[in-house]
Amino acid sequence: MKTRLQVDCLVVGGGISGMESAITLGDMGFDVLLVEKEASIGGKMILLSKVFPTLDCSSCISTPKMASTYNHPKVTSFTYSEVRSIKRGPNGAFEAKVIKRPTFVDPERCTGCGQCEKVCTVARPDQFNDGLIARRAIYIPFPQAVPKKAVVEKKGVSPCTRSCPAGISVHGMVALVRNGRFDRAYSRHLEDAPFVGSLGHLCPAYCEMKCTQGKKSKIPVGIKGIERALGYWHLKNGGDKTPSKSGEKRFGIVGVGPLALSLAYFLAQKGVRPLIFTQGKRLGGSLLDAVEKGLLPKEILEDDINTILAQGVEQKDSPENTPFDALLEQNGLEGLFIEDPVRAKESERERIFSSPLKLDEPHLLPHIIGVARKISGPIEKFLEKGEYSLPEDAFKGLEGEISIQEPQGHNEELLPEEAQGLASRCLDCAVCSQCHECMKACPANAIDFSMEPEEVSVTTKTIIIATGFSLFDPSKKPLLGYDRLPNVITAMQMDRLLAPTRPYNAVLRPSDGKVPGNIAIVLCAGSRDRTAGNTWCSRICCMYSIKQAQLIMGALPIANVTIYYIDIRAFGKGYEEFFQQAKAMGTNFVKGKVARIEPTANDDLYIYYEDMERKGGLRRQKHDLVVLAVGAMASPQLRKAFMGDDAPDVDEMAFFSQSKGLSEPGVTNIEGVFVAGSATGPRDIPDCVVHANACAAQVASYLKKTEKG
Amino acid sequence: MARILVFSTNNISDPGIDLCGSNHMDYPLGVSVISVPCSSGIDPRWILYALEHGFDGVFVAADGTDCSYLQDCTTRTGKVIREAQELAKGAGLDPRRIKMAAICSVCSEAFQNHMKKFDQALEELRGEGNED
Amino acid sequence: MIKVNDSVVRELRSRGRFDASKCFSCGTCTALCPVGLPILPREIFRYALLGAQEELIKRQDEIFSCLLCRMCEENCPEGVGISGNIRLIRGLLNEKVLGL
Amino acid sequence: MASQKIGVFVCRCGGNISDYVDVEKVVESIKGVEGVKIARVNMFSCSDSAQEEMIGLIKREGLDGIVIASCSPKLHLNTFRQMAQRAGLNPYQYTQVNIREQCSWTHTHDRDGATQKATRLVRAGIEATRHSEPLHPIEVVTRPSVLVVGAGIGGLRAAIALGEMGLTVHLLEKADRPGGLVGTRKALFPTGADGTSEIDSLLQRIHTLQNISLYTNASLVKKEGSIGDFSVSIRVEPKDGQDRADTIQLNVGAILVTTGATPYVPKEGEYGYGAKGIVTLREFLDLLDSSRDSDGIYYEGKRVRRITYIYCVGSRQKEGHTYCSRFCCSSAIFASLEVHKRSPDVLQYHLYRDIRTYGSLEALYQRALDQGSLFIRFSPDSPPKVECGHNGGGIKVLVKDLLTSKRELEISSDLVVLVTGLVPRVEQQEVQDVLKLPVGIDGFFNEIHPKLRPVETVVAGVYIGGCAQGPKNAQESVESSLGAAAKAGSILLKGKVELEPFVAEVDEGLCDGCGQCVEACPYDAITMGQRSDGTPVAVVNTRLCKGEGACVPVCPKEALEIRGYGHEKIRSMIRGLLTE
Repeated sequence: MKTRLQVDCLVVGGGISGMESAITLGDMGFDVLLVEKEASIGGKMILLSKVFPTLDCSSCISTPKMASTYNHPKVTSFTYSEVRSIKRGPNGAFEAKVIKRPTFVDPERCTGCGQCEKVCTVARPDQFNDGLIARRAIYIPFPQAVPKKAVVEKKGVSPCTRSCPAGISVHGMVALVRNGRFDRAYSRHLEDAPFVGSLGHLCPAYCEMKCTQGKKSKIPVGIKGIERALGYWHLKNGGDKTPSKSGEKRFGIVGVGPLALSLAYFLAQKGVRPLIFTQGKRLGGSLLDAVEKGLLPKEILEDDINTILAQGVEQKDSPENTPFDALLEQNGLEGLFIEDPVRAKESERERIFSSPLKLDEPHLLPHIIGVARKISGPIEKFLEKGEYSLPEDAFKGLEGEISIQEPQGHNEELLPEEAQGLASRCLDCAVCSQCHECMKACPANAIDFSMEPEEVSVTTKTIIIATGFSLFDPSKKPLLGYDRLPNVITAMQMDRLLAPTRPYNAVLRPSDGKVPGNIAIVLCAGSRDRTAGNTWCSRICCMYSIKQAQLIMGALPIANVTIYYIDIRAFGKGYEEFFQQAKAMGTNFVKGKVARIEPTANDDLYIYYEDMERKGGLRRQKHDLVVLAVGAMASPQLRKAFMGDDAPDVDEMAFFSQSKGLSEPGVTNIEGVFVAGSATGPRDIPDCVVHANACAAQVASYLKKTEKG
Repeated sequence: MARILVFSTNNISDPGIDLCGSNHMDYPLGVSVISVPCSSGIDPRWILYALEHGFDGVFVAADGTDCSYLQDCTTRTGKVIREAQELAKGAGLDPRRIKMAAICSVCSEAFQNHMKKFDQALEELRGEGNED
Repeated sequence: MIKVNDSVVRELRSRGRFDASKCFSCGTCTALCPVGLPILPREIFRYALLGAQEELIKRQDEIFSCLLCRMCEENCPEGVGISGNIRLIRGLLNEKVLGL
Repeated sequence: MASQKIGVFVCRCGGNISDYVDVEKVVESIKGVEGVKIARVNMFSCSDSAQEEMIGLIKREGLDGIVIASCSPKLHLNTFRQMAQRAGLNPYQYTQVNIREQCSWTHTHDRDGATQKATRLVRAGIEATRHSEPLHPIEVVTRPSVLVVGAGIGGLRAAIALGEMGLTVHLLEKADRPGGLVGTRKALFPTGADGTSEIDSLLQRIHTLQNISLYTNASLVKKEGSIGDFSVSIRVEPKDGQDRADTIQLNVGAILVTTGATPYVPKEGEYGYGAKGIVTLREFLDLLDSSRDSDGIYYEGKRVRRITYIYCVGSRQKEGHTYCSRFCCSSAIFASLEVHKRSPDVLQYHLYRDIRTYGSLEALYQRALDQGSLFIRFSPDSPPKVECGHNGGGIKVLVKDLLTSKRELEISSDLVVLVTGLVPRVEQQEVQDVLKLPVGIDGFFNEIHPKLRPVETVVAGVYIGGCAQGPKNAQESVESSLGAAAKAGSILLKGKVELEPFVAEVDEGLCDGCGQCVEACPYDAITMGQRSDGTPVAVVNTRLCKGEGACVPVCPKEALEIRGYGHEKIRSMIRGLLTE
């Protein structure tokens, strides 16, 4: 789907700077489009606990601003969207392509109730809690999100699901089993294909060959075992016998094998009333051979066949050589499928269907099911519209694949708990597992997996880059132990622990949930440091650390907090006073950069620094939690959207340059492209808000000047 | 169950109270909320009116230091509460039936605790009243 | 009392590239020294920069126990050429004090 | 007037409400309530189809007020206000009752209780709608012109932006020429940009813009009116050949205050100040600027070979100037780089507390270190001592080095630079008196809120930029002045501002003119006026009123209320909540 939009200014990034400049320009009467990549606007600021130096609640300041951005009559906000390309148009304006990523949730219907999150089977690290806890694959970003709508994180289709010839949502089944929801897993399998238990024994498990876990660790998730366990589970527990749809149209099937049965099953699902002509044979066909060979337990096959019949499939025993016409006439059938392609040739009638699968050749069950599904489509179409068509290429490519030899039999029974264990190794490589639990739970029927990316062509006179900054990845300083040591956390994680909407409802350390009593805050973790690739000062860390020290001391009155620093950079209005206040509250300030962190036996931490202002020399100090005040890094990805060499310049740290000197803040080297807030370099919130407004002034001047011509 | 009237504010405390709901955190059933722009604009006479007409307690969920209108919001709201308590005393009502606390937009837990405690305190007050 | 002067620095610079003034006193070098020398290398350099030759002489044992392993140098946030600087100071001490 | 035919819609929210609240029962129990014409249950009130249905009902039944009991108003207040508008209703005659976040989801364990509570909440909502009047946003027509007070770099740049936006600008400068502090500097950190030529080029741009008038030797003496329509008087000092000052009357829609700050001047004897060889940062920069082509540094004719900088002079003090002046570390370090450029053999010692070269300015610090400047950290408890040379000897600075031996260092110096910060200007007082702007403990003008509204003041339509708000470097001054220009533009460019209709309203029949509200209003929005019979009565300036309601509780007569939150409305909502 494509739409067009024409605006005065395209603001990229919905953090505090983007929101602020959008509101100001909107108030001036300009049309603004704001594009945010996350599912909610608010940026980093909404995730913070309290903010320096006034210690006001970040959420209380952000939420009204988010609401006024989103509801502004002159500002259109696209969330979960990306600017793909920006090109200069013929008349000087820019042509931008914005992709609205599919959220798979209809925003008009979603009421933000969160029922979907409760049933979702996939857990992901919650990016809005800096990975401290998990969220679900379907999620509302955070309680104050604007818009407060769920989105599904879905990265294509998992290789297991994609590789299944029977078209089973393998990942969904695995995820449901992992969550112990065997009944749902069984019926999810049935949504796609019958023969759950038989497949668990006979399937060659292409899914396991493609499994990402298998590629990573050499041992794939035991999907076939999981499927087999489901078969046994159903054998014991039953369930799911309700016919799917009741229809009027009758369709006959001559044959007793898996193709006939599967087709009957699929047609029943589509609301057709299938009638199987057994012609003196037992239901099961080639699968009965598998039973005889000991590859498939008899009771499992019976259970599978019963499940198919329970969908409303009828059977009738007519003489073997009854002409097809007679079958059609006598039974009031609209059409007929002949399992045996050789017999099907007897008649060329337009109501007779067949498949290329020869009965005397070995075929694998999942392929047979896949063929049955493929046939069911044209049959349904025929029944609905009377159009007979079996396109020549309907089965193209199948023959080759089908020639795989007989699979190994697996007979041993697997218990549900064992299957759960197998399933827990799944990596959720496509994130959403397609288990469809959310669809069933959503009271508003808002989930829609057919959603496609939407491309919006935007014509805009100006662009504001407000893409902010990213945080330094502390694993790039191995001596600080961030990856190795559970109780070394980042400042963003500490802010989440301190926020009232915090993940654990308390300030505690990750390794054992203990309330920390002696906390170290390590400044310049990834700033002012050549070895970190960032020689600049990150400007915000001193102050947010001083803030955290004060908040920690408020939350944990008996805790000791020590800040290790090179210089304390409390330079803004009220900042020095805030620093002195932290000192007066009892925060220890130690001059010395922490060079190395090592664990003790109980996950406490030794930090090493030079004690230059006290006794001198190397000093080792024990703490039970260490917070790394990670620096602010550039986030210049938007440059890629500018095609060719027309991209805005960046400085030596890759922040967007304000190329036109000290009197022209926010102006880049490209006419009509402006930059606001921390996309120009690290900035605190007040400086971002001021800069965003300065940028809005530049944009307004530019627009008014070009208006005049 | 005590009947508690909460005065909240549109931008600061009401979202905090909403968050209780979003998190399915329960508080006593007798709590009902009326939202106004700023806690400094709550009239003590409304508070008295509520007590005289059947509410057991009135709780003002104040903006505190997060108020976007006034830097001295807490002082002003405090004054409203004191005046309401005076009015209550004058009408022969227990001033402890009026309470205030700063509730910010994410203070769901704090609100829940305040409501539970206030509900209990009001029940106790009612008990005391019966003994008289 | 130390009377600050640039005599030592001038001397060292005449011998090679002495870049210790780049140090902004973070202490990483001391904290990473595997030998655990109590005053290396940041403080040594500062004595050199202040012109306090006698302080260097007092600490010559430490200056000569440095393994030149470059653990400090590799992790120095300011990229100070620590081992080269130590060598220069050793050269100075060799000549001035030990008369080598 | 009040709504008589009210429609009530109770939302199931697809089970989010109806699973815990018997919504049918709620509808049944309010059906007989006075004024309720219809009451319905919706599956999803926010869905298109439900909205269309409600619009149809409003029109067909001639409803004049509606209540929707659904989720939090934070989610759908706007949705339903717009729906009301589409149905031809005034959007403020709609009340949203929150029976999801504040009822069904908090009382999931007690269906009967939750149902009763929802009913009470809906009754209160009905009362609210019954007592609501149609409201309209207050439209304030704004004059497309701005007064900018102070023509330093910030004021000049803001004036250009405003001029380019098409607004008329009156730019005032107290001194006899514009440019402020930057206009006196040849080299500004971090790039070495020439301040004087920067100012010149800004002035050239100002001259090309027809709609900017520049007044030098001019000051603001009077201000009346309010946001969008101020009337101001400025006084222009007599020029040569004139004997009387001019007073000019202007009408403007907004006022920008960019009056700047001034360098701290040390007290006589503070670090030896007053003696030969001891200069402030400003004096040192002047010295550098005045000898730009010289190959060395000369002080009073003598070549300077050793310079000691003492940082935080007049900043970060225990008392008085407790704040950090933000620009001085970078400025002093940048000066030392210039010294090195001219004369690499000059020894430079920096006695500091913390080096605050934040952000990319860190590169300056690293360059200075690289070039051999020595940085010595001292504690504020034992500040450096400056001993001036007697009988021709040099200056000695004694400092206890915190980072090396803790021993005292003696640094012989030809020149000592006291790195002085910025302090508020004395002249700021005049502006403060005229505009009634509050200042913070540091003496600089205070913004309303450092994050929400960093360039706005409590006086609507008056904005602050540059160092008047607090110390800044040149670029930061430009940024904040441009920010202030943007905010002024946002109220002036459309020629009108729409303010929320929730403002204070006086019932003249009740007001006894006691004046307590005038005192209580934090925004000076209430004044004492007169009725036709001459008796005093409170008058609300709706342009200034922010609607927080601080005046409401102080009125002894209940003559004041905030529209939409009236006394009777609140009382009847209270009654509604208590009706079982």
